[in-house]
Amino acid sequence: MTAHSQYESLARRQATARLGMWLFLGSESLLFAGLLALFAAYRVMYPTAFHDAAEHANVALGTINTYILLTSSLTVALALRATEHGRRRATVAWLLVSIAFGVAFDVLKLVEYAQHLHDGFAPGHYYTATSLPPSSVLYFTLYYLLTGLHALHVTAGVIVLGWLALRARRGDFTPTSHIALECGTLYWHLVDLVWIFLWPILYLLR
Amino acid sequence: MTDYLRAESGIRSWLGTTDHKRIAIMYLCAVTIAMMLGGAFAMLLRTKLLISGPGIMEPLTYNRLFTWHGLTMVFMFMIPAIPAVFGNFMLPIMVGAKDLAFPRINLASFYVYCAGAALMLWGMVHGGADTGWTFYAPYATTSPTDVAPIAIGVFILGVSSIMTGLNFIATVHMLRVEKLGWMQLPLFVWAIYATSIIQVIATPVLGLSVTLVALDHALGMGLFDPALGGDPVLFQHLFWFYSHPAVYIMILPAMGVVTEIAPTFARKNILSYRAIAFSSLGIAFVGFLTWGHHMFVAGISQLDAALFGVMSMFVAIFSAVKVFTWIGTLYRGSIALTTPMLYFFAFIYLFAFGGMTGIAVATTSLDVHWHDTYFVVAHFHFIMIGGTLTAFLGAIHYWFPKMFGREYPEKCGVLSAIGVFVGFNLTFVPQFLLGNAGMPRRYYSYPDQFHVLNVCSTLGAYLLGAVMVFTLGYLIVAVFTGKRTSANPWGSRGFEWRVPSPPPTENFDEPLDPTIGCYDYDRA
Amino acid sequence: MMRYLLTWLALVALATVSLFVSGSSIALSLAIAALKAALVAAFFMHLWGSRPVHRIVLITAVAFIVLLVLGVVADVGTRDLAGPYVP
Amino acid sequence: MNWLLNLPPQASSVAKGIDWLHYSVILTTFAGVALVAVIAAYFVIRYRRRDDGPTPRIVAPGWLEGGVIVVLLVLFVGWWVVGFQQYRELETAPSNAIPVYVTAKQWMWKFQYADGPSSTDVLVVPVNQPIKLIMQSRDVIHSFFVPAFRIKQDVVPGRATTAWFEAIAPGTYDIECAQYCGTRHSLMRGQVVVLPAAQFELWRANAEPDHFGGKGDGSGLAAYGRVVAADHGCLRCHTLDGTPSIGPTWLASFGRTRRLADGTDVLIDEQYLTESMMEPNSQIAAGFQPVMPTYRSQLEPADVAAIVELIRSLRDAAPSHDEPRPTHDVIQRGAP
Ligand code: HEA
Ligand code: HEA
Ligand code: HEC
Ligand code: CUA
Ligand SMILES: [Cu+2]
Repeated sequence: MTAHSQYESLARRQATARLGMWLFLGSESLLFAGLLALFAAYRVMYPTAFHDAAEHANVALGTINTYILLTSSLTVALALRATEHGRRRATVAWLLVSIAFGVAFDVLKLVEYAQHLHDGFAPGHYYTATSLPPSSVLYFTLYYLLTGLHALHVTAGVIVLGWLALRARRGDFTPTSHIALECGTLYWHLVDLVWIFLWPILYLLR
Repeated sequence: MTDYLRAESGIRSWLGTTDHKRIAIMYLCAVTIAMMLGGAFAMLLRTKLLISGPGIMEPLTYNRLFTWHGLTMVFMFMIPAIPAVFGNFMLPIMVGAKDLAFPRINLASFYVYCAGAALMLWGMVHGGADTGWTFYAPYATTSPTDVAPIAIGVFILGVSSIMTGLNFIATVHMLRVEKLGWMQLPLFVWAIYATSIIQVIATPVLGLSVTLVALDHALGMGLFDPALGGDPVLFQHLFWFYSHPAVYIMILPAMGVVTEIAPTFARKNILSYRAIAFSSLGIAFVGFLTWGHHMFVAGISQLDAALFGVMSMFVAIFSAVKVFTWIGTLYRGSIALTTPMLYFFAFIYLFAFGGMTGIAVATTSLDVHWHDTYFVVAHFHFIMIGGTLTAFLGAIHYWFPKMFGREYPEKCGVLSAIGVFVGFNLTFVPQFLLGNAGMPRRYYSYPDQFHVLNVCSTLGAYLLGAVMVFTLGYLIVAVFTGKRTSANPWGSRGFEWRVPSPPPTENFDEPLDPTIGCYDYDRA
Repeated sequence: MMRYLLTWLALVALATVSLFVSGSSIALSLAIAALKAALVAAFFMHLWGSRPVHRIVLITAVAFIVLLVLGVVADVGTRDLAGPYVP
Repeated sequence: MNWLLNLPPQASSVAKGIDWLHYSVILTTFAGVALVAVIAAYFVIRYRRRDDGPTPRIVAPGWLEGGVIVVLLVLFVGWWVVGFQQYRELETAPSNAIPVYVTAKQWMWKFQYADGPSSTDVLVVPVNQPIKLIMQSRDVIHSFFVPAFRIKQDVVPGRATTAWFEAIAPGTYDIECAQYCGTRHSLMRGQVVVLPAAQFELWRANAEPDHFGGKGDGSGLAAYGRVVAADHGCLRCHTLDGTPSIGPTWLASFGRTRRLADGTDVLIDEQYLTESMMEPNSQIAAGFQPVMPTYRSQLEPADVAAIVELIRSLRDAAPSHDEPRPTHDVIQRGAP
C-alpha cells in the first residue's frame, strides 16, 4: 500500500473490506446461476430422465458431505471467535479442523466421482451408461459441472484457510484487527451456502 | 505538491502504480489501441462489402473478421472504455476521496484485462473463432476454428470488469467525503455506480456461458448438443442474460458523461437530478428483465416472448426520461458550443434515434422481419457509436485539460465532431434501409440489389475511420505540446474542477467541500 | 459460543429433516434449504446486526439467480401452450 | 412509403398489417427525434452564451415528468400490444394450411410436400393458399427468412419449429438464411416460386417424382413414413388402425389432446410428435409404460418428417369397425 491512505480510520478500512467481500460473494454466487438455470430447464424438459438419473446419486456420500460442510462452518466461525477473544492457539486449531473437513469433503467427492465414472456415468460425450433414458446424460453433465465448480471453491477455500492459519500462527491477527481472517471465513461460509442448495437439488429431488 | 503525472518518473513508476489516475491513463492507452484494432477490422469488413460477390477475401476470413471486430469492440474497448478510464480517474475525485477503495485490486484489474486481451489476441492470431461475438451453440461448439482461447479470453476480461465494478461500488459507499450525501453526488457517479451493479451481477453468468462453450468445443461436454438432448436455445438465454444488461454497461457511463457535459456548458443545474439518478438505477435493474427480446424467432415460447417484449418497452422509458431531462437542462441556460458540447448534441440525436429503433425491434412482430438483418446492425451501431463512442470522444475532450493539464486544439475538435457525425450517418443510415430490404447480417456476399447502399455505407465508414485517425493524432500531439491550462478552464461547478489540473497524487490539497453543489449554477 | 452451537444444531436438524421429507416436493426442499441458508448467513456470517447494505447485496444476488431460473423455465415450461391450433 | 423505406413488396397476407405498424413506429420515431432536435436547436440559439452570470435554478415539476412517462408508456405498450397480436398470428398457422416439410442443413434448404414432390432450394407454392412449414435442421441453427413475406423462423436442431405464410401474388421471392451457420451462410439462399393455382397443379403433376415414389396421389411422404415405421420397428408397438397395443395407436390422434401421466393435457402436433420420438419418456401418455426407446440418433430429419406426416394423414380416419372406440378408450385407460 502506498504511504498515503484514503481511509480516515482503521475501522473504516475494515468496514470497506467487509463490503468488498460481500460484493465479491454476491458476484461469485451468480457464477452458479447459469448452471442452476440449465438444470431447472432440463429438468422441466426431461422429468423422467432426471428422475431416473437422480436415483443413481450417492445420497449417503452427499449427505455425509452435507454434515461435514455444515460442521466446518461452525468450526471456522469458532476460529474467528477465538481470535476475537485473543486466543491464538485456538484460532489455529479451529482453522486446522476446518481444513481437515474441507479436505475430507474433497476426498469423498473424488470417491463419488470415481464411482460414477466406473458406472459409465461420465459427462457429455464420454457417457457410456445404457441403463437410463438417454437424456439422463444431461443430469450427469450438470452434476459434474455444479459439484465440480463447487469443489473448486472448496479447494480454494482450503488454500485460503491454510494461508490464514499460517498468518494466525505468526500472530498477525489481534482482537481488533483481523479483517483478512473475517473475509476468509465469509468465503468459507459461502461455499457452505452453495452446497446447502446443491445437496437437495442434486441428491434429494426425485 | 507535484501533479500525479510528474510525481514519479520511469516506466516502473507507471506499471507498478496504485494511483487511480495513472491506472486510468494506462487503461486509456489500452482501450484506444483496442478501438483502433476493432476499427481496422471494421474497415476490412466494409472493404469486402464493396463488392457483392466473392472476392477480396475468403468467406472464412470475413466471418472471423466480424467476430473479432465485435469481440474487440465490445469486450476490449467499449465495456472498459468509460468506466475504467474516466470512472477510474474522476470517480474518487468526485466523491472527495484520495483513491479508490482497493487500489491494488484496481491495478490488478488492469493486468487481468491485459491478460485477457493478450489471450484473445493470441487466439485471433491462431485463427480462432468464426462464431460471431454471440458464440451461438451448436455452431460455436462445432466450429472448425479454435474457439476455446477466445472464449476463455472473454472470461478473463469479465473478471477484470467485475474487479473494477466492485471497487467502484465500495468506493461510493465508503469513501464519500463528509457531508456529501447520496443526492449530492455528481450524476456521473450515479451512472458508474449503476453500471457497476450490472458488472458485478451479470458478468459471472457470461463467464460461465462462454466457459461452457469452450468446454464443449474442446472436451465435448455437450450441454447444448441436440444429439444428447441438449437445447441450443438455452445457451442463448444464458448469453443474453449477460449481454443485454451488458449493452447498458456500455451506455450508462456514456449517459453519465453527457450528464456532466450539459450542465457545464449550459451553466445550468440539471433539470431533474432525481430523474437522472433513479433512471440510472432503473435501467440497471429493469435491464435484467428484457434479455429474451434477442430471441423472438429463436423458438421461445409465446409467454416468454410476451414478457420480454413488454419489459423492453418499460426499460426504454428510463432512457426517454433522461433524453428529455438533458434537453430541458438547456432551457434558460448559457450555452457555449465547444467540442464536448457538439459531441453532446451528436449523442442526443444519435442515441434518441438509435434508441427508438430499439423500440422498433422490440415490437415483436416487427422484429420477426428485422431480426438478424442490417437493421439490427444499424440499431446497435447507432447506440454504440452514436451513443457510447461519441460520449467517449466527448469525455476525452471535456476532461482532457483535467487529465493532462493541457488544452487540445479547439478547431480540430470542432472539425472532428462534425466529421464523426457526418461519417457516421453516411455509414449507418444506409444500413437501416438495407435491413428493411431484408439483407441479413454476417453476409459475406449478398444479392446485387443491395450493392449501391453498401457502397455508400463503406464510403461513410472510410470517412469515419479517417476522422478517427485524425482525432487520435491531434490528441496525442496535444498531450505533449498543448498549451498549459488552469484548474477550471470551462468554468464548471463540478467537483473534479476544484482540484488543480492535472490533480496532485492525493487529489486534494484540502478536503472537498460540497456545500456548493456540483450543479449549483444559480450562485455566483 | 452458545449462539454458534445452537445454529449448528438447527442446521443439522434441518438437514436431517430434509433428508427424509424433501424427496417428494421441490418447494419443500428448497424452503428448508433457504431456511438453512438464512441461518448460516444470519449467524455464522453475522448478517444479523450488520450493516443493511450487506443484506441488500446478498438479497440482490439471490434475486437475480431466481430471475434467471424463472426466465428460462418460463420459456421451456410453456412451449407447449402454443395457443389455439386447429388441425 | 414502402419505396422510401426500401421495403420489399408486400407479398403475403400478413405483410400489410405488419408494414402498417412499421410505418407508425418509424414515423413516430422521426417525429420524436425531430422534436428533440428542434427543441435542442432552438435552445442553442435562444440561450447561447452572452455573459458569465449565473443562471436560474429550474427543476422539472413532477407532473411534467409523470406526464412524459405516462404518454410514452401508453405509446410503447400500445405498440407492444399490436405487435404481440401480430406475432401470435405469425406463430399460429390457419387450419387449412398445407404442410411442407423443410430440412435445413449446411448450406441448403430441402422442401418436401406430404404427397410427394420435393425440391432443393426452390419452394413452389400455390397463390392464396396458406402453407405451413414444419422445419428441422440436421446440424446447426439456421433461419428461414423471406423478406417479402415478413416471416422468419429459426430452425433448431433436435426440434421441430413451424412457420406459415399465404402468398398473395404470383412471383419469385428470395429465401435467405438469417442465422449465422458457418462459412457459406451467405450463400444459403433460395427462392419461393408462387404459382397461380392451375399452374401449381400442373407443376405438381409433372414434378420430378421424389425418391419415395409418390406423385401427387396422396401416397408420397405418408407412404414413405409407413416404410420407415416398419423398418424401425415402430409398428411392433404402435398400430395404424386403432388396435390397442403397447403404445398408443396413431389412428385419429393428430390434432387431438393427449392426457399425460402427470395429469396435464398436451396437443398432439408436430412438435409433440417430434419430441415423442426424440425423448419418449419426457412426456408419458397416461395409461402407458415408459418403455419406448429414443430414436434420436436413428431417425434422420426426413424420416421424422415422414412419420409425422403418416400420423397426420391418419388424423381424420374413423377407428376401424371391429374395434369400437369406447372399448378402445377403456382398454387404454385401464392398462397398467
Ligand atoms: C449500448 C448498447 C445498446 C443499447 C443502449 C440498446 C438499447 C436498446 N435495445 Fe438494443 N442492441 C444492442 C445494443 C444496445 N441496445 C446490440 C449490440 C444488439 C445486437 C446484438 C447482436 O445480436 O449481435 C441489440 C439488439 C437489440 C434487439 C434484438 C434485435 C434482433 O436481434 O432481432 C432488440 C429487440 O428488442 C433491442 C432493443 C433495445 C431497446 C428496446 C433498447 C432501449 O434501451 C432503448 C431506449 C432508448 C430510447 C427509447 C430512446 C430515447 C427516447 C426518446 C428520445 C423518445 C423519443 C420521443 C418520442 C417518441 C416522442 N436491441
Ligand atoms: C462496440 C462497439 C462497436 C463499434 C465502435 C463498431 C464500429 C464499427 N463497426 Fe461494428 N459491430 C459491433 C460493434 C461495434 N462496431 C458488433 C458487436 C458487431 C456484431 C459482430 C457479429 O456479428 O458478431 C458489429 C458488426 C459490424 C458490421 C456487420 C458485419 C456483418 O454482420 O457482416 C459492420 C458492417 O458494416 C460493422 C461496421 C462498423 C464500422 C464501420 C465501425 C466504425 O465506427 C469504425 C470506426 C473506425 C475506427 C474506430 C478506427 C479507425 C481505424 C482505422 C481507419 C484503421 C487504422 C488502422 C491502424 C492504425 C492499425 N460492424
Ligand atoms: C417398445 C415399444 C415401442 C416402440 C418400438 C416404439 N414405441 Fe412409440 N410409444 C411406445 C409407448 C409405450 C408409448 C406411450 C408412452 C409414451 O408416451 O412414451 C409411445 C408413444 C409414442 C408417441 C406419442 C404418441 C401419442 O399419441 O402420445 C409417438 C409419436 C411414438 N411413440 C412414435 C414412435 C415411433 C416413430 C417409433 C419407431 C421409430 C416408435 N414409437 C417405436 C412404445 C413404443
Ligand atoms: Cu444457414 Cu445461415
Ligand atoms: Cu437487448
